[in-house]
Amino acid sequence: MVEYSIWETILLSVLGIIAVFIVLAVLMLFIKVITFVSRVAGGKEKPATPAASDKLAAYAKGSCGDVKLHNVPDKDAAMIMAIVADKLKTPLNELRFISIKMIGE
Amino acid sequence: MVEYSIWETILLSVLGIIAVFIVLAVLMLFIKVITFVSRVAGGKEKPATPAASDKLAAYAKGSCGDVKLHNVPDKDAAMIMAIVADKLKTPLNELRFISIKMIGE
Amino acid sequence: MVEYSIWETILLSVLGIIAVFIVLAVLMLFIKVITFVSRVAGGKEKPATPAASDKLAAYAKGSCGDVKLHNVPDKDAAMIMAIVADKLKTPLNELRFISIKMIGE
Amino acid sequence: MHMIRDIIFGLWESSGLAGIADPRQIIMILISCFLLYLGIKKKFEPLLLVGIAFGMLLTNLPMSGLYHPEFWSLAEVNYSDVFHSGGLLDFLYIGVKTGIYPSLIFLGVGAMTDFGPMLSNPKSLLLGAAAQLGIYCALILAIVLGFPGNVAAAIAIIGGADGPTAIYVTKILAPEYLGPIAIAAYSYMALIPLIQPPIMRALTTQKEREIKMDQLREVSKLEKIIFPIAVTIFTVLILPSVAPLIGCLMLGNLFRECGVTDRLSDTAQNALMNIVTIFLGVSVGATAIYSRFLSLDTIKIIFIGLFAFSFSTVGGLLFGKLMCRLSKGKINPLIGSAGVSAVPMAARVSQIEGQKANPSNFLLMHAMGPNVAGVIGSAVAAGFLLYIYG
Amino acid sequence: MHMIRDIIFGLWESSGLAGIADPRQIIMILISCFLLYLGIKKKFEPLLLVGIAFGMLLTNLPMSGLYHPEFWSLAEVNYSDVFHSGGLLDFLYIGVKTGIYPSLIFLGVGAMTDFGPMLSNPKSLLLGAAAQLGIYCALILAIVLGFPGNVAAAIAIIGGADGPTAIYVTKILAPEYLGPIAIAAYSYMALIPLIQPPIMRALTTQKEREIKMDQLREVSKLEKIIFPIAVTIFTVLILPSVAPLIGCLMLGNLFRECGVTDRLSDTAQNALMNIVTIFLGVSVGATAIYSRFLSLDTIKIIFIGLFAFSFSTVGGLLFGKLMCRLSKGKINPLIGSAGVSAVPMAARVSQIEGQKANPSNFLLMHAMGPNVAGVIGSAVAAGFLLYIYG
Amino acid sequence: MHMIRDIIFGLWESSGLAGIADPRQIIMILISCFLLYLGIKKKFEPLLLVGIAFGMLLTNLPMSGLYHPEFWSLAEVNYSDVFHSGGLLDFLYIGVKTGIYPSLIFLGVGAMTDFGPMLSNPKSLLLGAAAQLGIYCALILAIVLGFPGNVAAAIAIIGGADGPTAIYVTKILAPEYLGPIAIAAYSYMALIPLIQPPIMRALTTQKEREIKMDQLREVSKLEKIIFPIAVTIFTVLILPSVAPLIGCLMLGNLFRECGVTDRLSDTAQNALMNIVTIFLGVSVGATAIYSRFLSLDTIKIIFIGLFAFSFSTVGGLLFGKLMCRLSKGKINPLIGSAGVSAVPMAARVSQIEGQKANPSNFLLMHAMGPNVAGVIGSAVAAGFLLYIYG
Ligand code: NA
Ligand code: NA
Ligand code: NA
Repeated sequence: MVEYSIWETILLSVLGIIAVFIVLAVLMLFIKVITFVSRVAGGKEKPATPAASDKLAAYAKGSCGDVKLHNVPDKDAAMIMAIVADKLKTPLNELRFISIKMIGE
Repeated sequence: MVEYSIWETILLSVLGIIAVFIVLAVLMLFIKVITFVSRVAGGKEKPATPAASDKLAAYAKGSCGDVKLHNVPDKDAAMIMAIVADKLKTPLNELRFISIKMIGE
Repeated sequence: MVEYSIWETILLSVLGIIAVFIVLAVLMLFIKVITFVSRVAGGKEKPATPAASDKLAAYAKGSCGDVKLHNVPDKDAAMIMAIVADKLKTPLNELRFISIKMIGE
Repeated sequence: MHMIRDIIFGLWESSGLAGIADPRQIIMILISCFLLYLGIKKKFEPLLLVGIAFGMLLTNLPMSGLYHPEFWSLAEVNYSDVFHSGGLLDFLYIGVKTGIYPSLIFLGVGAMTDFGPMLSNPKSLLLGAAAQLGIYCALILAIVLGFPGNVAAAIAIIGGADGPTAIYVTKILAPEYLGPIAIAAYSYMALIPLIQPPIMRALTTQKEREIKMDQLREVSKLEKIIFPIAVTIFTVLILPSVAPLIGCLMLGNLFRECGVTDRLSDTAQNALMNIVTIFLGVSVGATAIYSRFLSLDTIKIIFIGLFAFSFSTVGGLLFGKLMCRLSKGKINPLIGSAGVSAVPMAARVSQIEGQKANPSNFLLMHAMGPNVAGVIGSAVAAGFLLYIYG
Repeated sequence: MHMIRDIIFGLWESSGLAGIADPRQIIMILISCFLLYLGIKKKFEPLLLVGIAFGMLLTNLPMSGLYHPEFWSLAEVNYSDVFHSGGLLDFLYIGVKTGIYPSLIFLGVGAMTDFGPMLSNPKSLLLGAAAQLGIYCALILAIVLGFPGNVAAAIAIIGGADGPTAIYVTKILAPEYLGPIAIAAYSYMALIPLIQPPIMRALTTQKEREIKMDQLREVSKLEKIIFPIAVTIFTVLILPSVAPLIGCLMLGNLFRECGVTDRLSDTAQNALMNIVTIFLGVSVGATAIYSRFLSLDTIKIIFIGLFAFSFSTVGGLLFGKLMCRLSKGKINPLIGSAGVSAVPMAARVSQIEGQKANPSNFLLMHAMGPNVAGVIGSAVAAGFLLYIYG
Repeated sequence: MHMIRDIIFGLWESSGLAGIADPRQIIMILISCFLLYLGIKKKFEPLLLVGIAFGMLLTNLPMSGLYHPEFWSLAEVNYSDVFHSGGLLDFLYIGVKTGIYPSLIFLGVGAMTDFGPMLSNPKSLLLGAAAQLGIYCALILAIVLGFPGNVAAAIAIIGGADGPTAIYVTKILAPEYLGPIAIAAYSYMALIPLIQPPIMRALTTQKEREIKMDQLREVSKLEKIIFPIAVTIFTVLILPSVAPLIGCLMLGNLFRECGVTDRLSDTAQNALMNIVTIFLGVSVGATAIYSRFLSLDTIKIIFIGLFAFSFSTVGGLLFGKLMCRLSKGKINPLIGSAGVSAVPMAARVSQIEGQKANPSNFLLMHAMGPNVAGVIGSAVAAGFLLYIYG
């Protein structure tokens, strides 16, 4: 290791930020290639839906995710989705439900 | 360690598979003894029901396990078991319920 | 390290229990100071409700914590909190609910 | 065929069947099976005892090479040797030898402990001090029974009714006794509901046991946050030798109470604690090798341990009676016996005995104060003994 | 400007671009990408293969300094050097070298394994023995193909269809072959549904495949608790060299079955196992450095591995047919092939083939017996080979 | 009575009360309490700051023996000494010294990071590069203020707004400054919502801040899987010195995205990350021992750190303005400041400022692109500095 003078350090810093730009710019091109390649390769593949974990995070507080309600056999038997937010350590007093599907016995 | 010739290795292999058989055969006898002993010792004990974790695994996807419904005080207050399958990262749109018991306040 | 005689050990033990008393008595005073300070400092702050984890522990088996039920729009749509006790590995056949609040869509 | 004969003979020679040179190994295997029975069937602190018993089983099976006591009996352990030719349990034992496991267990214990009842009633701390009496009684008894000072001190700490503290002190003062001391400590902790009630009934009157106590005041969040910090500063200043234990206990408690590190508190209580519990159990069990374990000393330790637990209970109860007298009957002396630690079993015993005397009595939260204070009390006593004999 | 030129030149010199001295590095990077493809897209044991492939990628990128094969090829590893100048993967590799990772994986496997079907039908153990045939056939083939004995034994153990056992044996007998052997073992385990069915159909008749088996008797909790203890005592006595594997497998199973250590069982199966899986994967992958991996030996290993898997399947099936004959047609020979271990994939293959022959056939639980017995069988075979060549 | 006098005197002598030779220890204890206040009450990155402050508290309590700076200041650390006479925090510090903790934290960060927004808009990477400006400005300032080159470089990396990277670089270039640099890095990351908005408002016009951006295109799963592999190959080739950081970040991300290793991804994000966070926090805090921490240098570091964060923000914003101009007003320059990393706080600040200017503005996902690019940018800058000064 050499000790650089102040002027040398300034030069070095300019070089440094340029280096960061170059590497990230090449990465940018890389990504464009990846995008291109993956479109060609996985052509028919439809774009990924947001990852499940993201969804859960988005709906975290007391909501019930995108539950859908189908074939509910009896109006009297109303459907409630309960999020047991024990992991989230949030109070259990908020509840949102959208839809619940009951699968056949 | 000695280097064995091919013929010795063949002999050795025969010996090896026999050894495995002997050990596992003795283990088999062992288990028979264990079974016998545990029947005598824990005579009245009824056979273990499948472990809870197995049950959960079996019921994993969106079902509600063997929940039983008793003493539901009001028909209007229908009971729904919701499996919050966040750990399983499965969609929350399948729901099966068998029975729910409400414990007294 | 010195080896102490039996009589010395007795003396030492008396000293030891006194030491424990002194340290814990000082800690007691400490706590009184902390209590005083925190009352002055955080005067308005209301006392902590029991930690969430305690609550969960207390309600562990198949109950639903202190869920409150508000604004339930339809009597027919009864609300049930279901504790999916998979972590607790307890059977899912006990259910207690106190109150559920439905947040507005 | 010559070769086959050699191989079969060699296999036999290298097997543990030929290696059983000593019938004591068979005795040890039976003892470890008995400990498994206690842990599993009798539910004696199973989280540790099952691991300890299994480690003991593995270490006493001849030729298994899982643990080498000779590595650890040197004044200066040669870690290079350990890494080169150690067995699995030697590697796991490093965490005992360096004191990492007891400290991390205390991190989890801290994260699981609510010091609220103690903060609410600081006098609990005195009960937590009094219930360390058994430690010093046991120390004297152990000296009388001929143990050298350092070993006597390690045995005495069983009276603290606190597993990690006992392991921490023993691995410093008398590592060759780690097996029997740890087993005695955890077994008697499990036996608290049998050991304490007769003593409690003998030392208290029906009238004392019927005393109902006032409800505890609620403790503010601020107090709960300042407490672990203040205790750390104060206790580590006075007794630096138990800094790892107290430091970790209080850091865990701070993670719990500060409200912004829930995920750390959760991991300290669960994943981390369980991993360390598995490793601690089997590696402590591994030290219980037949050549050391099967000796008169072990029987003496078992005996002194029971003595220690009893006298700790007595200490707590007597001080409870004193506080009852001084408070003019506002304090139920039954909460004194909870000062032995053994959280939360001892507190539950107080609750049960109190309710037997007076069905409307609810002592649990009052007993939790001395109970958690007992953890600190044991650590303080440990620090004192480490200073004297360390 | 002189300085700038020096820096740019130095950056280039120190970069991996200049460091690619050998086109084999590029080949290795491509191979690791192919393994990632197999793991991710083809779902070949992804939990390990993704890590192995990524470790392989990292280790073959020039100058990365993450792994130093020269540290680990010494007869006596100099751990002081490793600590001072090791890379991340060197540190993680310590857990492989000391055998800690395979043991801890087996702890988790034990906690996940239900030995019930095997206890219910102890004859399964014989099928689990027969399906180790491939190990010995592979041993002979490896010797024929010119490998020295120790390497041949490490390669042969691929036929056990058990990743941790293969890694454990290889790191003792032939650590320089760890990369290809681990990759072959895990890849073929993933390929079980392709490898086995043709052999199964070739060796069994339609009538045999149609056999429906009686329902298994239920196993009491007591049996399930005694079993791991008894197996540990017995197997470690006979084959001390596999004590870490068998001991951990059975300790994990005891945590699972004893009913009082659920939190330990849970952690052994999840947090601990996942952590070790990550570390094991990348550090095993790191050993697959181009200078060693790209050789004729690797291709031979891949070939012998396939041979081993096939002959293990054959062994299990033939013994299954024998048992079918002896039991007068009560045992479906298809469950024999499940004896190779590869839990639970091989058992599922038996189920599928059975159902193809007879849609009302339900062999899964019957195949689970030989399947879990195969894990023990492989460990026993490993103990034998470790004795001979260790 | 002679003995008692000796013991009491000895206890006093050995206690920390007598050990407070230096009032700076008291100052350090107060500082650590202040940091606890910042972490708990002000929620400054509490997951790390609470641990750091507690480690700092423990290490500055006299005689605690938990951490021995003298072990770690040697050119060649003597690990044998560490194992024999180290304290708890020395053992935990091994993970810092070997670089294991920052790497494992990055594994978890990778598993938690969605690079989707960046893949969707690759130009984000340029903003992530521009926002490293503060690193180099800080480097110059640190040299001007008289720091030697290696220390200046370690200080400068604070401007990367990335804790693990700062710790990784500092433990290599200037380990004796680890305490203040880590504290500055994490504190300023927490202060992002205070530091950035004034700069953002000063450098952008109301009109620019009102710009609404087009919705991002969706990214295919294949892209998300190829991305971490490609980045690893490319970045490690160019800058081998940051291979552990980039490698782990990308491995974690691959676990997240590949869809077949969810349990590894979960453990990397939770159990493993939390364990490492606890260990990293206290052991980094332990390095902040009074004799080193209380110096003019620390004040300079705090000052340079603020300077670095500000100039990183400026760099991102100016480049954002340039991109706004070039794209003819399609890019809101506010997303530039998110390029400093500090995920996801900086992106949220962009969102908030954007919405203040135009309530219907929703910049969060657009800002996440530069935000995660900033993590890569910092690592690249770290690699450059490690090459120059390492
Ligand atoms: Na105690
Ligand atoms: Na097998
Ligand atoms: Na950055």
